[in-house]
Amino acid sequence: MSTPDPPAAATFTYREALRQAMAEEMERDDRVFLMGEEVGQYHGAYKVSEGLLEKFGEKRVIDAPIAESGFAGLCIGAAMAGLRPICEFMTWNFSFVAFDAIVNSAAKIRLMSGGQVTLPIVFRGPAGAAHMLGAQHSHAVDSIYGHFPGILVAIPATPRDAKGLLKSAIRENNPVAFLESELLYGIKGATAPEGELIPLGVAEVKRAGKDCTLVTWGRMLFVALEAAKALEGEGIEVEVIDARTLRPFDEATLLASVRRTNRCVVLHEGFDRASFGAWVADLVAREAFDFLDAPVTRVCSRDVPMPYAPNLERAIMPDAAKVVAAVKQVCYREGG
Amino acid sequence: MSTPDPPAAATFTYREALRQAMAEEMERDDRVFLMGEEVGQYHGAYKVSEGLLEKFGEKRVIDAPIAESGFAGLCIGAAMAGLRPICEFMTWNFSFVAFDAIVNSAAKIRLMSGGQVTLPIVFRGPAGAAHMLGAQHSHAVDSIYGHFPGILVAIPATPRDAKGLLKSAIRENNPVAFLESELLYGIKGATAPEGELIPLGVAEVKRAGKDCTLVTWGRMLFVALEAAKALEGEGIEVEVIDARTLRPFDEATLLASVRRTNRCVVLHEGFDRASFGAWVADLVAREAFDFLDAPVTRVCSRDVPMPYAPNLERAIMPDAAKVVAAVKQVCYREGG
Amino acid sequence: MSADPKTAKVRPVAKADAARRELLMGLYRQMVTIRRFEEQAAKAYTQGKIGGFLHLSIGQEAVAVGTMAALRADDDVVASYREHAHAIARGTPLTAVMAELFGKATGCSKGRGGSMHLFDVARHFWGGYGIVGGHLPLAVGLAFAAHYRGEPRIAACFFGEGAASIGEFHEALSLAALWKLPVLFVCENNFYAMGTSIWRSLSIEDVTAKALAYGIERDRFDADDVLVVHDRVAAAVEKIRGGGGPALIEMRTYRFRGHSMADPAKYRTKEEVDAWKVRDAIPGARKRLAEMGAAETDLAALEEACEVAVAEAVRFAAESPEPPPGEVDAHVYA
Amino acid sequence: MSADPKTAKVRPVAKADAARRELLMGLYRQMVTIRRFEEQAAKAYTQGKIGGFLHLSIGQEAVAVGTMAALRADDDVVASYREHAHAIARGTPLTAVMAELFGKATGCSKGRGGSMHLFDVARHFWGGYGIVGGHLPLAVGLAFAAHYRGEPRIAACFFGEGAASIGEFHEALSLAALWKLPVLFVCENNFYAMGTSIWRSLSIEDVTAKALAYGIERDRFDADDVLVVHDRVAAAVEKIRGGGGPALIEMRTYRFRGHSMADPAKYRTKEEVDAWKVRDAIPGARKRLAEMGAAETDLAALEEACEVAVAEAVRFAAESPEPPPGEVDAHVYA
Ligand SMILES: Cc1ncc(C[n+]2csc(CCOP(=O)(O)OP(=O)(O)O)c2C)c(N)n1
Ligand SMILES: Cc1ncc(C[n+]2csc(CCOP(=O)(O)OP(=O)(O)O)c2C)c(N)n1
Ligand SMILES: [Mg+2]
Ligand SMILES: [Mg+2]
Repeated sequence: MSTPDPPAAATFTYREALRQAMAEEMERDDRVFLMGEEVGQYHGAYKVSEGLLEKFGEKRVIDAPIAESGFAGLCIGAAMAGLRPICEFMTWNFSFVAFDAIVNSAAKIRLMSGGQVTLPIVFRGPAGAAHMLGAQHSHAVDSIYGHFPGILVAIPATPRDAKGLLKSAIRENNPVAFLESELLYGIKGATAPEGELIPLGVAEVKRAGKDCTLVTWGRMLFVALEAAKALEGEGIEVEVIDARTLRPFDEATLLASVRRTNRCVVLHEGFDRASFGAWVADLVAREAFDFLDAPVTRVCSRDVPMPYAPNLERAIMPDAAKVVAAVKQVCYREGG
Repeated sequence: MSTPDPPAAATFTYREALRQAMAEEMERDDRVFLMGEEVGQYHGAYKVSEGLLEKFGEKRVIDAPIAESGFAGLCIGAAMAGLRPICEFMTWNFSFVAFDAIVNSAAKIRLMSGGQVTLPIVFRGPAGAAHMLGAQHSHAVDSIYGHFPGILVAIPATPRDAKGLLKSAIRENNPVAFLESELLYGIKGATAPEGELIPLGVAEVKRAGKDCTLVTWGRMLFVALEAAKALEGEGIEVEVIDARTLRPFDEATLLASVRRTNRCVVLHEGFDRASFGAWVADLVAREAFDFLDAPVTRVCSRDVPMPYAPNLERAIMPDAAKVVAAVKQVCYREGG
Repeated sequence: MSADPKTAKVRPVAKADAARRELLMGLYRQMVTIRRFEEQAAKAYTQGKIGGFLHLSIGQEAVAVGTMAALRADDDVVASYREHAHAIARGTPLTAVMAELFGKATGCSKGRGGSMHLFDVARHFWGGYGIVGGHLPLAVGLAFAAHYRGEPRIAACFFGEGAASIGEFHEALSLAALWKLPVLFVCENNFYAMGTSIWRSLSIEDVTAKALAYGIERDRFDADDVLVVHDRVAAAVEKIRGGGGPALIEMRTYRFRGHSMADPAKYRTKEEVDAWKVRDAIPGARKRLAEMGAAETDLAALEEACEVAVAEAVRFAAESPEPPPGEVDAHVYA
Repeated sequence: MSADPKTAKVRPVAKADAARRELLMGLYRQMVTIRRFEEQAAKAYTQGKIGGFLHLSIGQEAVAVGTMAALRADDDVVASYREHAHAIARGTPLTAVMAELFGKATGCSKGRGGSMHLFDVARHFWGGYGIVGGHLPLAVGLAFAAHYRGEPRIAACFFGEGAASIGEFHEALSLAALWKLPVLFVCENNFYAMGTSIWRSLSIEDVTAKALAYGIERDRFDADDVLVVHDRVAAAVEKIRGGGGPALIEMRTYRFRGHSMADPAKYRTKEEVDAWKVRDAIPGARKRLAEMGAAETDLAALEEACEVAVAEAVRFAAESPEPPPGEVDAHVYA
């Protein structure tokens, strides 16, 4: 995995960014609490919540038994009553045993109650493949939770975005699925201005370019930036757009870019069919139809459950080389 | 809901078609059994399995307690051991509490075992909205189960397809998600030739036309046919393609049609984002890019959990009028 | 010791008797209201005015009514899809409940929920839910919130015996027990989950045997006497509110009709149904009231009033407007 | 009664003793093999030859070894992600297991599974699974299949005490109990689920209290003596095979290392760990063997052989080829 450019000034890790966001919001609002497996005494399986138990005590940093459906449902009930739970899934893979709670309770209770119930709850944890974790532990879930109205989806790539978006998510009055990445926890990036809130629903152009729009989200941003850098050397200027949130989705920023570059590649982790990426490609193909000089192309994971062997895992995951090839293809360059 | 044309010769209902398929396959192979809530003594919540308990006995037609995760997992284990379970979800909405069993066990065990384990199992039941069942009971799940490699998806619309596909699904050596429709159980259609097997992965042109390809699956076929009929009167000849299975997906039949008609509308029930329909639209937009005279357009449900009130439900569901408008739009006709 | 044993003994007893009769009169009124309400709902359903699934609890009214009376107004309540009785016993206006069944804008869930998803948050009625077991963890969460805030509220959660087989039941009871949360789990054992009897779904017919796995309080009784329901629940609630942790109560009861309007309930013998009808809590309460000295005229007037109120609810629902079509996207996000 | 009480009494006892020693010798060999195997796996992991998660059961070997010895070769076995011991005790070649950890084509799952997903179907070892609780229903299904076919096989399912909180545990035990299926549920209570001790996850520390909810057989003991494990399991298996329905056995044990290679296990005191190390079943078995008359040279030779076999497995794994990249899409569909 590639890492972002060396930051100029003060830096912090993605992990610290998340921790700061939680700590600041917990300090600000005592209705906020954190519940999940190992979040307290163990400081989180990935050490994201280090120090929070010590700071906020057992009442607000709560170690849960292995009962995702139970504690996700518990957090939903607590949110109904006006608390503001942060419900951590050790990884999003384990959210599948809480699937009904998330999509049939959290995403639907407000509608079913005719707007009487408000659900200020954040579900968070790492999603996507890490390294050699095998078929059951490598799910990119953006296509799953991005499917259902009633639950917002944020998927930050940089530490600054992670902090600003998590703070917004915690203040949000709707359920938010907050998708992190195990492989990003250790990366460093520029710190955020004090108190910064990054609103849900605003994409960011992470690199400007005029030849092709490359839209992505989450960890794939760094794959996109690496590909963009490589293509620079070949005279192709790629505009990299980081969607940052999938629901709401910032269509305007993306479409404006494609209408300028006339080409678009969608890059995402995870399976191909019924994917969020396919929806984005369809959106662009339809809304920028008259502007496109080439079909919208996608780079995603192969349509295979993730095997353990590292060579197969590499073959399955999107990487910069695959993105470079896709961009060249839509630009009708040799080797594309 | 519209119904199919009055059939010429012998007819049977969709419900009978499914029942015959199960009975014939159970007769043929005593490893086949049916398990689910109310499938036995009650004959199925929708009477699909009427007579099966009487015919095959309690050993092979098994009423399960309300424990979808448990009995779906049980059926998966039984399939591993070489039995051929038909695991009925009273409705697919309830499969969400068995989500992990389906996507993390059934869809992955063969891969994880390096091909040692074979999983001949059919999960079946009605999916999609019926009438006024509200937010938790109206899920079209094609976009959910169509997402994951490792599990095939069939979604028949006519009684004949229901029978032929279910027989194939039961003989299939891979997990199959078989999506029926409560609103189709009572419809009648031409009977199938004795012993007919309809292979998974073969679409059918349900109506030929030269002006626009309208691709759909499941119950929406009848909405498509109704729209096609209405458009006929306006001089637009729509080719209606019934995908019949989503995995495998018959790309060839669809693309050949679009390359002839130069226009395509994708019609499906269920939410918009990360939908199987979006994947189909993306496929067509990419693979038939040079043939398209208009952007691929989609008609699907609104991006809202299903409310109970009938007027709102109608506003949310795709219907013939919406399809007519979409087809006119891609044909650049007035009112489109 | 009082000087005059007669007054000292008799007067409090008389007072208690009167209070008891008042209590029962209120419970009786609620049960009759619910019975009439559901009969009219069934009629409206057959007339096509109500759609979707309609689950009646005719025969089971004593559970909701007796339990709700033992709760405080700000205790939190969560129920299953069979929850007309619970909403009404909680105080949700009949008009708002019937309008919801009719899918009208004036419904207690603004027409979004229907019969299975009645909500009345002002009365701490946090909804009816359609996925068996799915609402149990929500109740634990409501109790968690009370506990978190140091408020003396408890959460009561109603579900059928069919739910005892599902994972969410286990996880909810397990978490509530572990953290000693103030939850009253009320299992309405009507012996059937659709057509599946408890003898075909549980290896041990006693649902409260599950409590042994968590070490929580349990109780088990027949819900054919609404006062018994009230008293036993009141005792349990007191312990829970006092910090004793959750309790699981199994109340044996019976639904006189099918699972939903679509179910002819052929899986039960006429004898079985009749035997339970004899124990119907509504005539039982009426008889008791008469014994306690309630006047026949008062009872008749009460019953008449219930019918009038239900008729008014039907009229209100019928005349109410549909939700505005322009608001089809409303109420999804805050 | 025999004429010569001395021979009549002593000979059978001597025979039994010999058989017993043979049994223990075999179990000891397996435990030592597994211990050495996992030590080498840990080493390979730190060298970057093994990736992903690696969960060792060092300290818990007696559970897998004692239990497996009480099963028949065609009984079905399912385990969690902490299952090297189980695969090896089942007879899967060390080479195939180590190659799997190395992600090689020669691995028992062809490099697709890794440490968490070892499979050896020929030996009825139906896999290790990564979602806590998710494999319990699979075991019930294997037992169902045996029952369906009228075959005398039983299914054994291994899981940690952490799994007792999850819904799938409840549903699996509930269904197995209801249908009296031949399942042996083996709870390896090592007191911790990652960093969460059983005292912080269950309201009742006794996992077998759960059996009361289903009315199934239960047993509970310390797994520091592999012969005890064998004997108690053998007794349970006999009942299960005889049609007695499922049983839940809780074995108290201890993992000497962290949850996975990433876990320094700071949540346990040195005293606690040391106290359990004193009860390590491997030296325990060795001491017992010596008491039973096993020669020190034989034991040393056995230990040496284990080390050689493990070293050979490491060499085999290292030299084996990766899965062919052209087969990246293989093994998804039959
Ligand atoms: C998870 C799930 N599975 C299946 C259903 C379908 N279903 C609705 S009600 C019901 C029976 C429930 O019985 P019980 O819990 O005893 O409650 P009762 O209807 O008797 O009040 C079933 C199976 C469901 N709603 N949710
Ligand atoms: C449903 C689910 N939630 C969380 C996890 C993450 N996780 C993996 S192992 C583990 C602890 C399991 O402890 P226990 O069951 O006692 O088994 P042990 O590791 O002690 O053998 C957890 C929480 C998971 N794999 N599955
Ligand atoms: Mg019931
Ligand atoms: Mg453990």
